Amino acid sequence: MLINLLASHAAPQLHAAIEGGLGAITLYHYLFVAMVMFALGVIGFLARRNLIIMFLSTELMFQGAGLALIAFSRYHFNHTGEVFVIFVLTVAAAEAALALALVVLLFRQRESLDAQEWSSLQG
Amino acid sequence: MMLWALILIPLLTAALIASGPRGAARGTAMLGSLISLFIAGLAAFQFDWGNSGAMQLGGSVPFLPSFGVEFSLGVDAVALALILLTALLQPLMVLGSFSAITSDEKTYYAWLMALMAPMVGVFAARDLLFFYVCFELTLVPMFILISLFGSTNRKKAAIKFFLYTFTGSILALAGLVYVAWKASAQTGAWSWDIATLQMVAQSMSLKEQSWVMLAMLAGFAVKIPLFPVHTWLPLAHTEAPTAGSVVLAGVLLKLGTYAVYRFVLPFVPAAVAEYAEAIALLSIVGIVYAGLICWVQRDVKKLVAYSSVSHLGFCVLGMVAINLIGAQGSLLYMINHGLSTGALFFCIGMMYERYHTRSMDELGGLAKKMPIWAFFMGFFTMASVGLPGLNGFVSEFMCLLGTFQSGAEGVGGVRGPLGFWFAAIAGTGMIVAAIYLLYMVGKVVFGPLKEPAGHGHHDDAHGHAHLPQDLTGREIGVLVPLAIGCVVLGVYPTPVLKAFEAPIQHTLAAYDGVNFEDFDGEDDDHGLALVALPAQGEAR
Amino acid sequence: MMSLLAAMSAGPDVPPMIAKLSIIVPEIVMFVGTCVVLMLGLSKTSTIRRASVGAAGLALIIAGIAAATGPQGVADSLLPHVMPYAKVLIAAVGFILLLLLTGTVDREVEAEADAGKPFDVLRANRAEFYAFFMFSLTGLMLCASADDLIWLFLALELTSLPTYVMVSISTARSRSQEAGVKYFFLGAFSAAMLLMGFTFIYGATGYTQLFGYHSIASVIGAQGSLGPIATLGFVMAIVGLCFKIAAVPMHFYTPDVYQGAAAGVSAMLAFVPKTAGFLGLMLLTSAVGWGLGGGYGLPSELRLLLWVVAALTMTFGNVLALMQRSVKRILAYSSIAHSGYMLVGIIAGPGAWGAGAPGNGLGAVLFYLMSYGVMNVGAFAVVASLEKQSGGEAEDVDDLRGLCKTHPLLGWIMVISSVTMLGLPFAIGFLGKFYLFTAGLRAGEVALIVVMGLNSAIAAFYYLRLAGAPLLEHRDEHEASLVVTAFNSRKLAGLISAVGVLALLPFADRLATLSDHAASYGASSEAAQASASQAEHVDARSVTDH
Amino acid sequence: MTLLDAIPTLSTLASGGAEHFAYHVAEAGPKWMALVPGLPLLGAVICLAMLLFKRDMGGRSRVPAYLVTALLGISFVVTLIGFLQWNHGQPWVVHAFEWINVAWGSGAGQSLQANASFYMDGLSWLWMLFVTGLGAAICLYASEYMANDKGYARFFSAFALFVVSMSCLVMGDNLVMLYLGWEGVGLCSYLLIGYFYTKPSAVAAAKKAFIVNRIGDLGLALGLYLTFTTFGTVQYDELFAMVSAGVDGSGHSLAGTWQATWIPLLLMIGAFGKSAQFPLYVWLPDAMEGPTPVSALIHAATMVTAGVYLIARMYPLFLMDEALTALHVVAYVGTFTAFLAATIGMAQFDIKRIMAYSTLSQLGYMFAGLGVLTTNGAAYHVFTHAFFKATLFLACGAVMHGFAGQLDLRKLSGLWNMKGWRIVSVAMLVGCLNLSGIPVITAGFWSKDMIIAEAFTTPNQVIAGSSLIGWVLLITAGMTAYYTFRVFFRVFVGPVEFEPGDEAHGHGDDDDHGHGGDDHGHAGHDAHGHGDGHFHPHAPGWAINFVLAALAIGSTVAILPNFMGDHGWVGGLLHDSTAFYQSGFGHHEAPAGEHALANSKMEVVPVAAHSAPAHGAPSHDSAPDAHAAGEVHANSFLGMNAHAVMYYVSTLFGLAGLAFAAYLHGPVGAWSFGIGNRTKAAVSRADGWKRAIGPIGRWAEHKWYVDEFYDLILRTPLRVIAHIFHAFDKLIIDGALVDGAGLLPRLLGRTLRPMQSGVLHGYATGMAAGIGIIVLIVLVMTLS
Repeated sequence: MLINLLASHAAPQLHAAIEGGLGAITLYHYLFVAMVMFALGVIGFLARRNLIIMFLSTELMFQGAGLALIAFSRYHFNHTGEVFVIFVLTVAAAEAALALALVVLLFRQRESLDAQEWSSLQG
Repeated sequence: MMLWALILIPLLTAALIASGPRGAARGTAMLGSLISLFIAGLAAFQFDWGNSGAMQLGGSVPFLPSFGVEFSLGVDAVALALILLTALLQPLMVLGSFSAITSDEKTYYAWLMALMAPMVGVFAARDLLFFYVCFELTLVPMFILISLFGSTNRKKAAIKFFLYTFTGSILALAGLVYVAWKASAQTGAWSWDIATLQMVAQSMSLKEQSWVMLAMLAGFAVKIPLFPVHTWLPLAHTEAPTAGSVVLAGVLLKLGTYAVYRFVLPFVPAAVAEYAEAIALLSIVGIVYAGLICWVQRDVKKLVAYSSVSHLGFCVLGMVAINLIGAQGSLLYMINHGLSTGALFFCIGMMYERYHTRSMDELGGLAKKMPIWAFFMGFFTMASVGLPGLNGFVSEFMCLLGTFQSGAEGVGGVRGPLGFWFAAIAGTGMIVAAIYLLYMVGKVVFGPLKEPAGHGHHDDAHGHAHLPQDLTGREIGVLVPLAIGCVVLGVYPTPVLKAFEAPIQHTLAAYDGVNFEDFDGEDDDHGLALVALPAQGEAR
Repeated sequence: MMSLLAAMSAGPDVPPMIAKLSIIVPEIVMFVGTCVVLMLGLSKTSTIRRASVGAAGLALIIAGIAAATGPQGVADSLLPHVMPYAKVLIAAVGFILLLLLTGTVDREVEAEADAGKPFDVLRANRAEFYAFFMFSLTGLMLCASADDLIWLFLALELTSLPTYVMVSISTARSRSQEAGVKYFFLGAFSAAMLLMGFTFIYGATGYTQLFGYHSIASVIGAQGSLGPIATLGFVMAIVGLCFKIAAVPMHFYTPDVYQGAAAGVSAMLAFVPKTAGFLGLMLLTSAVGWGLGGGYGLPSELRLLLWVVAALTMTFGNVLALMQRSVKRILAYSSIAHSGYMLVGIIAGPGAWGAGAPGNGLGAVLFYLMSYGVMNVGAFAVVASLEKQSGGEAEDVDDLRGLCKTHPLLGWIMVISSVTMLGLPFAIGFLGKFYLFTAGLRAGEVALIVVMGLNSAIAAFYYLRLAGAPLLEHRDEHEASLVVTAFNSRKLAGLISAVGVLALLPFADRLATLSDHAASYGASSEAAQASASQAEHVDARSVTDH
Repeated sequence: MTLLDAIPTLSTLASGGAEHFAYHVAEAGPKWMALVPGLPLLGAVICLAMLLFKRDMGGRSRVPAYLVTALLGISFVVTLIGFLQWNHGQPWVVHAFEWINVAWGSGAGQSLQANASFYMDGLSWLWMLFVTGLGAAICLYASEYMANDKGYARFFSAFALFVVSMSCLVMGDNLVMLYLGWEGVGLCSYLLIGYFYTKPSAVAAAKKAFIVNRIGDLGLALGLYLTFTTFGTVQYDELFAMVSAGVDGSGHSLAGTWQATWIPLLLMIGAFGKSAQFPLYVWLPDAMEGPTPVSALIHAATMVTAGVYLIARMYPLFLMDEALTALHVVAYVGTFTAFLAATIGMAQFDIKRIMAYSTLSQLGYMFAGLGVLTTNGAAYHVFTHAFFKATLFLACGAVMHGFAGQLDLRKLSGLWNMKGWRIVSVAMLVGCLNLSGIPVITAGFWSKDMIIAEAFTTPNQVIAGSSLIGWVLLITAGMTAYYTFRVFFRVFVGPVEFEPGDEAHGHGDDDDHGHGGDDHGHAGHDAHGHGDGHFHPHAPGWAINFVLAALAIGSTVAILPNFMGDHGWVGGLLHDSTAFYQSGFGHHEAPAGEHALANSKMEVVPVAAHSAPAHGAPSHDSAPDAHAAGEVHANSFLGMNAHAVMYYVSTLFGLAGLAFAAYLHGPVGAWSFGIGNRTKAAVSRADGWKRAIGPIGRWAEHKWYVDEFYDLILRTPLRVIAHIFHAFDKLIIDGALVDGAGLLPRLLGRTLRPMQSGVLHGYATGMAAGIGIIVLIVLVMTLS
């Protein structure tokens, strides 16, 4: 819904972009997809209890951001966004490695990947 | 120099006590406090009383120059008088604790001595931040004294004491910093010099002044304590060790009234003029309300504690009368209350050491067993009641007269916010004071002898205090200086009054342009015409 | 100094790339040190393995010296002088933290090795542990050097990622792993938020460069307002950074993670990510500038956001700390609260150029970070140094009772540390708060200052508990006494912290001046300077406006 | 001084009509006058020191008594010398040292000066002479009376301090000094009433005295404040200079101002408290718990007349008010008190209490005298009353001392005929005669007459209802004679019969009391009558007898001053004081010797009704027109000249009362003029009468339940309020507000704590929700 809000009321240059036409697929479409990916990531993170799925959801969020970066990069006619995406991918990879290691460690302890299992620290 | 010494010597003594052997603790404390007293006397000797309104004996050390903060000291007659009171009480507190404190003496005396430094600092500060810092730092030793050496409920009392006053004073800091910021916006540089800030503060609009006053009062009224923010005091008094109660009543409460005198009155004259009636009302309610509460207490110490609330109501009342007589009375009240109520706490402590109770249900007619104690108890009660010839009278009389005069369109060109009814209703406090204090004396000192059950063999019951029936020479030695003070200030207060005249005139000069009739509340958001201040005397 | 700055950045003979490199010399030193530590830790010889700590310490010292003597500013940054201050601070606090971290991992492995068994490289992770620590600090220093969103993002991640590992491996208990998993997953979630925010900022402005001729700052300055996309970007970025500084609503992980991790690691978490977050916040807000929002501060949306976040953060932290029994949880919540206080400085902003210390909110933040970094270590050091006889950390408040009698050194460290954090006058913590006070009032944030004051009072309650338990209470006779760990360096860390808070007092003015200088804003940009001074003229809003 | 210069000295008398106080510039008196309070102060301090340093030999040393007696004697001599040196007509001001002195400017009224200075005019001399003289005498009496009491030194210390305070009260040259003495005598009264401090009733009585007095003191204090704000000074000479000129401190006319009404009213409240006038009289009867010398000196002769002194001293201020509001109240209240106390006195059995009520009643006379504009009568009555009431009390005290604290007139009889009691009995008789106002031979007769006659003389237009006052006073005079001789007939004459009292009643330290200690054990059951008991009353020794004799003579000699000079000696003194006021309605306060002469001059003197207060002020010319009557006629007693006939009328009332007493209580024989029939101590005809009047007698015996009424409407509600406040403080202010505020963070913490559930998803949801809310708000802000 955020996206819709954005799309209908957003900054003038977005409107310009839409009306001026980048062909059939405009910045708006890219952004829409990116936002959907990000939102799905958020929803997945909140809704799923499996640690691996949750991690994948965050990856989805990262990739959503990446997609938006590339779209903006294209829109601004510079490569900064693309460079950024490359770094983001690196970070995501590092995080993935970390996540997998952690998941293995945890699985060894509890034989379960349910996030709810880990709630002894509270208050 | 001497002011620095008065701050540093207690600290040094505390350090020596902490590092020295246990047996030497009280001796060291006694020595240190006597040296402090001597230096205070010397300071009084050096002070130019003819120029008592000027800040003297000053000196400063830069601390945070980039913030404009200096450790800057200096006293006028008012501050010096309160420092003298502090220095006088200090050796007496040490002396009075000899038999009461029998364990962990090093900690006790070290903190007791450490307490003196910030108290002197508050009175001697000429820098706002230094004042505030000292104001806060008094909390720590007191907190420790109460929580380590208090009676059964000490933890709660100490925490309440600390948090209550701490909360208030943070708000006061906000108010003070606001003024400092205003000053910095005007002058382009941050300064915490009280005299400078005073001038800026006076030029603030009424609305600003009111907020600043509220913030300051949030801190200071708690300390005084003014109704309805007084409830920490009875608890703290009841739980504190004797010397703690003495210093609490004697000096710590005066920090609040002194701060009102030093900051609220000259900083925000328009707001004070606007809200003086409200403050006076609170004071009066406190006088009568706390007085009546005293009357139904069962614990002697709590009674005297509530009486402090009542008494300091007079003090604040005299101050917001905004005239010389009221302010004179109020300032004198600070000293007098320190002497007489401090002494009452000593007396109660001495009784407690012998009977291990303070309940009026268990005690009675002690005059028969302890005539000398009874004499002193009666004496200080009378000083507290405000009997003419003793110190309490002069101050109470002048506070009420100032209040009365404040609204009277009488001769002498005195204007002010209060008036007849304030004095009349506050005056009932005189009656109430007589009621509750005589009630206490009648119960505890007079009447048929009543001692707590099992008291007869107190030497084996309570191993430590082998005290004779009546007061020892040491205990008399504690009380006599206070009694002398009470008599001298009651019979011959003139030198003190004369010395206070000039500083009060400085303070009240802030009100020269205030038109008390105009402040009806709705019309004015105007700043006061900046009143030309009399030049504060330079430090020498 | 300015000439040096000019020489480093724009000298004709120095290629731009090299000039850029010269400002990250400390990071390079750290990186080299990290590599050395990694390798040393794998040695079969126990002495050499032990030397890894020394190597780390050495690297920190050299990095600190390099930062202190290196270039003092970057020409095209709006915060040109923040680097040396931040890096020296990071190196110094890092050094104390290093002392505190000794012996955190590999105790069994080392014990076995000492007992004569062959050293099992695969099981050992001391080298990794210190290396991660060093990486994290490197990341932190890079945050200070950042002038680009990409750089900032990578530096923040470099700061965070190692800490996830450190938390997980800090003890063998499952609590540490639980802490690790919570920390990591929520961290990843927030990193995505941060990234999304950066994306929007980039999308709105077309630049990732924060300052300079073609940069986010210049675009915003030219537009004179943020615009919705950029606003959204900044909001999301700030919220993402809130995770690093443990601010509401991203604070949830803090107590659990602090409690689950070893005390030394918790101490590190209280300083390292927080500093990273605040450096990031300072950079982002600097890019926006304090001249946009109705003329007197941040744009109203951001100001409101930070205002609410600050107020909630300090309140949440303090009221929840009241409910705790665990010292570590108390310190965790207090860490949240301290973040709330520091946000006041961010809101206040730097004030007029050259106006001096008391009004510089960013300077206040830097000063507070410094004082917090020093005083906070002490409390954690006490917890790290004590163990119950049954094993496990002595983290309950009641375990501290009578500590001044039984273990005077640790007891007094706890007392001094708590009292300093309480903000009792003259302790360095008071000066930090006072600095924030003056800065906040200078910016007219009276209400926030009052909230902060009341929160300090609430905080006094639990700090009094922390200080009172060792000093004023007595340990029950029948209770088993505590054991002090063999790692004297932890006590040393505590001692340094306790002595530090006192020893820094005489230098408080110098430090405040340094903080102010380090946070001096807008040196290079005429426009930003103008807007900042314009802001100063109008930010003197009276209390009546609220 | 600037103040004085500013005020033109105006002629003090209007052309016709009343004379009143003429302002005289004071001259500096000799410094040694400070010895008058100084010497007793020395005595008090020495006694105290002996007490504190345990040099009083466990209370057995007689040094304090003789020391204080001697010092008081010297003090008296000093007063006398001073008096003889004093130049009549010009007051002395003796400056001792600065006490309170602050100034906020040099203009008029811009300073508060209350120095330790003394102002000696006729009024002060009068009071000081009998205060020091009686003080010394009673001190001598007490030296025997209080012997063997443990607190000997304590007693004399307080006693001496009392004289000091009284001196300050009387001699002080400003209202603050007066206030100092005022409260000082209150303290001494407190200490001495509570002398037997182990006795709860004594402690309670002392407390009551102090607190009731404090109520009055508040009035005095407020009056003082108002005086200060009105006149800008509290010093007598400056004050009276202004009052005599009819202006306030800033030179405005006082006429018709609210201050002119309220200053006297407030001061009057103070006087009511100290002089135990209705409604503040309740403390005085209870004050009899103190040792008898105390009752004699403080609660009969001196301290309780301080109220009279205050009003007399401030008489010019009382006359400021054109309507004389305050003097009306004074007159009514005094009369009512006189009557009320007499009714109660008739029904009491404790002879000391009866004396206490008679004191109240006589104080009522004095106030009535002040109210009906005869300061001379009031002051003269104070003077004579001081002697004869002291005599009465000391005689009662001797009885009490001898009979182990017995004071019940039903248990004593025939003292006249007991060995060693003759002097006491004679003294008692002299006192009773004086109190009853038996004509010609008693001073009490002359002084009381002056008041009653003036009440009838003073026009109703000036003091409304003054004739009624006169009638009530007359009736009261008859009642006085009755209850006075009731005591005498029952206790001193008739069959010899006695029953010892409870020793503790008189002497709290029963274990320390030497006399009768061995008898004490039996006293309770077998001491009926003189023959069979082991109880031997001990007759008074030389000191008591000497003092009694001296006072009895003194009471009689006090007739003489009445015949000295134009208006009597007292009148002469008053003439030279601020209390001087002589109405134009007839100069018949004059002593009897001149009475016939004056009588012939009695005529209607035209006086403007308003003129009494403000003659000096020339601006009042228009005022007479306001009164249609224009002229006021002196009143008369049933058409006769009151001053002429009053001697006979009051004699009639007095003798009637005496005869009634003789009839009801007199024993068989000459002592009751043949009309009495009492044969035993306990039984008299009055018992039958008492039954006849039903509950009224019982009500009177219970003092009309006034104490209970006060308890009900004042003390109890106040106590309830105090408890409510206490609970409020504990529960609401401390509990709900303070602790509540302290609890608020905890409550918030408890509320927020569930959010820290430890569950990853909970945290994530919290974070997401937080972000969502923030983003939403920001978006709305941005887009709107």
